[in-house]
Amino acid sequence: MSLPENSQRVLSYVDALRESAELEMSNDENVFVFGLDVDDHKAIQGSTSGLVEKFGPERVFTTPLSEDAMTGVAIGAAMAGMRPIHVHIRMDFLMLCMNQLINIAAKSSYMYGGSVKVPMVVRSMIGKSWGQGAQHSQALYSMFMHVPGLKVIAPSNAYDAKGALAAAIQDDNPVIFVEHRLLYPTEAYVPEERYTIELGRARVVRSGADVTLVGISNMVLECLRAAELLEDAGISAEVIDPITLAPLDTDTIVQSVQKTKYLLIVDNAWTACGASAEILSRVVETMGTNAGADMRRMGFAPTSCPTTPALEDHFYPNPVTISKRIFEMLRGTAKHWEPDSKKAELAYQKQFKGPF
Amino acid sequence: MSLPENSQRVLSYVDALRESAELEMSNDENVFVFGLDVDDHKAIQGSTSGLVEKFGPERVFTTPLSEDAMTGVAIGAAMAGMRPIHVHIRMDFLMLCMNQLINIAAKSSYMYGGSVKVPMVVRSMIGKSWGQGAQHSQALYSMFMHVPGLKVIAPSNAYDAKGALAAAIQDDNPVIFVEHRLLYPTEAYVPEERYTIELGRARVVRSGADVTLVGISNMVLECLRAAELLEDAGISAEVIDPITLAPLDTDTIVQSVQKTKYLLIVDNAWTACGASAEILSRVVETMGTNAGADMRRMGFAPTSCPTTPALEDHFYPNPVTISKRIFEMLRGTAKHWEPDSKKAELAYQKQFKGPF
Amino acid sequence: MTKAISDLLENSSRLDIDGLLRIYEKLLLIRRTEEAIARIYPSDKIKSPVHLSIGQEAVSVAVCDVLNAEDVVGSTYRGHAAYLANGGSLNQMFAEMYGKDTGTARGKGGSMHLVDMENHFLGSSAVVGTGIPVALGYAMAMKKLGRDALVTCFFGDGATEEGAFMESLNFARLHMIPILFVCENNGLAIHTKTSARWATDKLCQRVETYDIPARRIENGDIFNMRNAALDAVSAIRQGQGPQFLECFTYRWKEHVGPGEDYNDDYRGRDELKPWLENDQVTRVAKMISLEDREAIATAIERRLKEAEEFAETSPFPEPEMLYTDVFA
Amino acid sequence: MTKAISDLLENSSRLDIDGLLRIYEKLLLIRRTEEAIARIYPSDKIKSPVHLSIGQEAVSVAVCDVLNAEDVVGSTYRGHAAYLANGGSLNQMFAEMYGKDTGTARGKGGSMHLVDMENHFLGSSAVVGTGIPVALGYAMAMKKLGRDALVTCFFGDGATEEGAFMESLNFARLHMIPILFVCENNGLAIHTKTSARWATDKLCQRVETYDIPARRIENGDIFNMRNAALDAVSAIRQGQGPQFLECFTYRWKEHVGPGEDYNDDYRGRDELKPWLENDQVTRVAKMISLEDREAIATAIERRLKEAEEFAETSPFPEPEMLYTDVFA
Ligand SMILES: Cc1ncc(C[n+]2csc(CCOP(=O)(O)OP(=O)(O)O)c2C)c(N)n1
Ligand SMILES: Cc1ncc(C[n+]2csc(CCOP(=O)(O)OP(=O)(O)O)c2C)c(N)n1
Ligand SMILES: [Mg+2]
Ligand SMILES: [Mg+2]
Repeated sequence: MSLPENSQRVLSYVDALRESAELEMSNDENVFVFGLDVDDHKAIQGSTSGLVEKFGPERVFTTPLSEDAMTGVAIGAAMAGMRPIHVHIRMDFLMLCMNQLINIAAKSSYMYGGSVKVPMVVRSMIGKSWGQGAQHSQALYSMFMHVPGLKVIAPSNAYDAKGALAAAIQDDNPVIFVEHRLLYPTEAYVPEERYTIELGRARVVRSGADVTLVGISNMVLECLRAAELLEDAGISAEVIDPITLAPLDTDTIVQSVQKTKYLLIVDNAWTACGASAEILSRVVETMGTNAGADMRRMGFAPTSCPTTPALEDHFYPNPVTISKRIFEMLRGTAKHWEPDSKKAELAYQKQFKGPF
Repeated sequence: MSLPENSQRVLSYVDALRESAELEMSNDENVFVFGLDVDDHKAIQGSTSGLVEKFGPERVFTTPLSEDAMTGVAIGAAMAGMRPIHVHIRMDFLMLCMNQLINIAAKSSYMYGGSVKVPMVVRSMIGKSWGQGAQHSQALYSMFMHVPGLKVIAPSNAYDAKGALAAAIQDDNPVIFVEHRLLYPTEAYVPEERYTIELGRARVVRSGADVTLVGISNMVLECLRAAELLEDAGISAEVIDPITLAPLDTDTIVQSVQKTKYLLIVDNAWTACGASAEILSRVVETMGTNAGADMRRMGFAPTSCPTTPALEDHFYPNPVTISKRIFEMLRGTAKHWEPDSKKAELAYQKQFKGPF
Repeated sequence: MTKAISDLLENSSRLDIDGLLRIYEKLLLIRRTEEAIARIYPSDKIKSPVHLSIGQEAVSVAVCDVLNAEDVVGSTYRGHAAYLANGGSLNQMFAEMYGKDTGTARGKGGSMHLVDMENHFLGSSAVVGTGIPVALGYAMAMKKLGRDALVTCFFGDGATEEGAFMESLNFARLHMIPILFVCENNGLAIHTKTSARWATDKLCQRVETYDIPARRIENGDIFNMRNAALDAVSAIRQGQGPQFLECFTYRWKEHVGPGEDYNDDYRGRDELKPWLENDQVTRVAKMISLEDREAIATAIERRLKEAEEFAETSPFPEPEMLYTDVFA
Repeated sequence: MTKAISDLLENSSRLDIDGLLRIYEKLLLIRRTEEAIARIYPSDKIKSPVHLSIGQEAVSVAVCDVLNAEDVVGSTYRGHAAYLANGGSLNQMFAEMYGKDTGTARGKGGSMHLVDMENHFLGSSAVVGTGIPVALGYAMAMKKLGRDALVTCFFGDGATEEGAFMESLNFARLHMIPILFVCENNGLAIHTKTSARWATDKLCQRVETYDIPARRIENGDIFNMRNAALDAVSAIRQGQGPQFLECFTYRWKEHVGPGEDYNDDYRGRDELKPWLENDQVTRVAKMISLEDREAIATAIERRLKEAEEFAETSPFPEPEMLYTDVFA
């Protein structure tokens, strides 16, 4: 499943989110958008802009700072047949509504014997850089992957963002929708019409022969950049984007690892009990004893996120650290290799500059 | 590190918890115990019984139903130099205070540059059986393992329960302390004096040659029972109890797997992004390419927990399903093997009978 | 005109004999159901925690009596009374407690998670307070969808201590959501009295600071509660937004399970006494003819017998059902 | 005696010229610090979000002025004013914003997580409302440890919407905890006005239903706020339990960052006008001699210059420091 280019139009991730919500709201009047500040002039970095003007304050509205109860409100409205999109400007704030998400949303269909549906979308953004620090930079999706009854999606490009958001809205289950802030300005070819992408289907975003790189969310881009650097070392990297984290498409990854015999999962989160642990475990379980593959994980440093750039720079995997890790896996630690520093600089993502 | 028997006294898990709290409270007047119903006549199934009588209501007190704020209160008191033990009768209720645990407790030492300590213990119980259902049976420790700054302990026997609780109380960090309800009546040799066990150190609870079984919390017992059943099939199982889930003692497990070449992690929780995923991933990463070992996970069914015994019985791993899985791993699916049904029945844990 | 007489007039002007019979039938149904469960429980046929409503029947019956068929009810793990007052199926309720496939949640929910969406009874939750914002969201949807329905949400005194309760009050009034909050204040959360959990008992005053009209009914009188509910419900239907009732009541049995626990050290039988004397089932019984009473009782015994048989003879869910309904 | 005169008398009876100078010094320090940050910010030397307190200085200064050295202060991500009013180190604060090893949190916290435990300033949190129960726990510990200290906890109007706030009020009064709650009501949460978030503005009445004395000071007058704080603090010291102040104030700058945003569509400059005219820094300046004013100003400019230099010249933390302090 490669990224289609059969559209002439280039659109940014943030506009894809906006457009997807607009199209789904036009199509189904039960869809509504709410959450802190969705209707102000900043419009969640633009991702909800124009919606209140088009659909009015009954369908696009802010809330008090009451994440816990507001999540219950979303659940109740969903049970009544509506399709709420509940927006949080930081994923960290979902910790305030874990009870409703884990104990009610995830369980209602099951606990009430299938007599209840909870079609809701919880959008939240992962922050990064500019000293956002320990409480504004977490990517806590593995907590949701852990719990049956929730779907989790983390698209890495505008095309998938639009299609996945539409699929999430149309889905009859609670969906945790994760957006990395640094992806917002990134562009892709995006058709103008409504479409969905299939949830639970990974995408090979770059073919390669020597190593399989699985990137999550923003780390897909970092992996692509690392893959470019690795060309200089004669290493051909395949890059896979799971897109949906729950349910997870293990097969696409396993097929690639069977070919390359090397797997590095690069997560935009901590590795302990993270998405990367789940992916690695599944590949091992699927491939069985004689996999003979080398499999590793990279993610946040096992620390809270510091604000100072002097440390923050070392907190995240980046194209250089990713490509060096791959080189070590494939060629051993005896040889030392550094990616070309000019190229590396180009590869590094543009720094996003606050304030936000 | 095997279980010491140099004590003549046999004590139940629940009494070990109680005794440990009592000894630590006697030793350090900054230790206090609070949480819903810690001071009523049921005393959290007996685990806090006698404490209010001995230490008075200033040091042992119930709270309003306000898990979120009460967790903040524990954190604040800990920052001021006290050592709160905050008790929750169900681990599921921790979802109400995730914000304080994840965004404040886990991060304070780091986020405030080491100028703050948060020495607190969060005790919580995992429920099981008697139709406790979806919201009273979750074991959500992997969420805490995911986040740097928290320690997580899940002792499986009375000796470790006493020593680990003391260690947790004396630790200068927030510790999530997990107790399976079905372990409460189980007994072990427990010294009368104060002692701690070393956090971050696993224990080989049964030596074996053919397969490594890692059990977590109550699943240690199920693994031991499965190991007995497997003797009939001529399979010698080594059983390891990590005790501390964060930080995790990978080495002890790896050593065993290097010997047995088979690893089954049996968790008392969901496998997706669970403790079992982390353990499997670490073993793979440590052993590298040529591990050649077969590694698998078992845990809760990937569903919410149903109340009816007709389904609940299939939700949990048990000695029969564990031993059969091992047999399959070692001998292949071609041969069919069932543990002796009489023995299996004996092996099954005594059913715990509600109401609670 | 004395207050007693005016109350009486008001009662009678609002409730005819049919109403009285209807109320008595509900009261007795709940009472007898809970007694049946307490009787059956030691047999271990019900393998799941039960939180009985005995003693608290009048609150649910009074409030549900003034609701329309389209209205929606949300309740708690102590939800038998509300479920039955709202017209839930006795057979399915018993089957659910027995863990049978024919139960309200096909055996997956048990007593704590009764549900009856056809009858507009929201599934209840065993995590205290969590049903409140969910009911609120349902009510918000009723308003947005232009449905002529309101939501009544029952919860205990303990639930009011959870932050989500206050968050819900604020949002309810801010958006003028058609919801009736009913606090069943039985003075206890498990074994802990309100005095050990509440800084003050000014709950209604607190609710009023959100401009949500609040009334406290302390005497357990089913007609007082019904009248208060009637006023509240008509205010809601007139678009006046959320309303609040705090109804004092008393839990006769232990917190969970079929027994009594007056010998445990947190309360004595003296506390029960006034509530026993004030028992609304007995009181309303006296207001109707012996004939009616017997007819109602006979019908209820028959229904209970049927329900027990239905539960006994229904099949357990097949093992494959473990994996169904994780997703809708 | 007119109210104005009695107020004046009351003010003067409580605050001498030294006090006035002390207050002016704090006000100006905060004002000039925030202006310096706004000036420096475009240089990108401060690579972290800043929530400036300009316009809101008087609340922190008034309250902190009546506290003892042993007392403890908790604040929010908009905490520069409270941090400085409580006597925090300007050098360390600047170093922290510059991400330097010499900062309050060794560069790991930034502006949103200022901390100064030696000075009893609790680390602040960027998750709204979360500091309230933490401050409460600290205050509970003070009482349990028999320390003669109270805790003052500052938070915004938005924080009062979080459930933890009400949970904290209840617990504070239930346990008679020595804490002063101070709500800095600037009428805004980011760009959303209170009217779009609050069902009513009866916050103080709500707090009073917990039997927590509450006072609202609407006029931004630093002496009124100081007097109210003085009363509240002495009540707390007399063991009367928690007290509450709601102080109206106004945020002059954008929510986060150094700019103004009166051309964005959520508020106009007309809203600012009365607050500008009522500026307490200017007002208090007029109450003291030109000489004192200049001396204070000169000293502050020198301190600011020093702090900037200190921050500039301090080293960044070494990369290994990424891994320190995860655990204590
Ligand atoms: C969030 C949460 N905390 C604690 C519990 C444990 N618990 C179960 S019932 C109960 C008491 C609730 O009291 P109340 O709301 O007054 O309801 P009642 O049982 O009196 O009907 C408690 C504390 C729970 N189920 N959920
Ligand atoms: C729990 C939480 N929800 C949302 C946010 C995003 N946010 C940051 S500041 C803010 C407004 C807070 O308003 P208030 O408490 O009045 O403080 P002020 O900024 O006005 O000083 C919001 C909503 C947050 N940081 N934390
Ligand atoms: Mg109660
Ligand atoms: Mg504000």
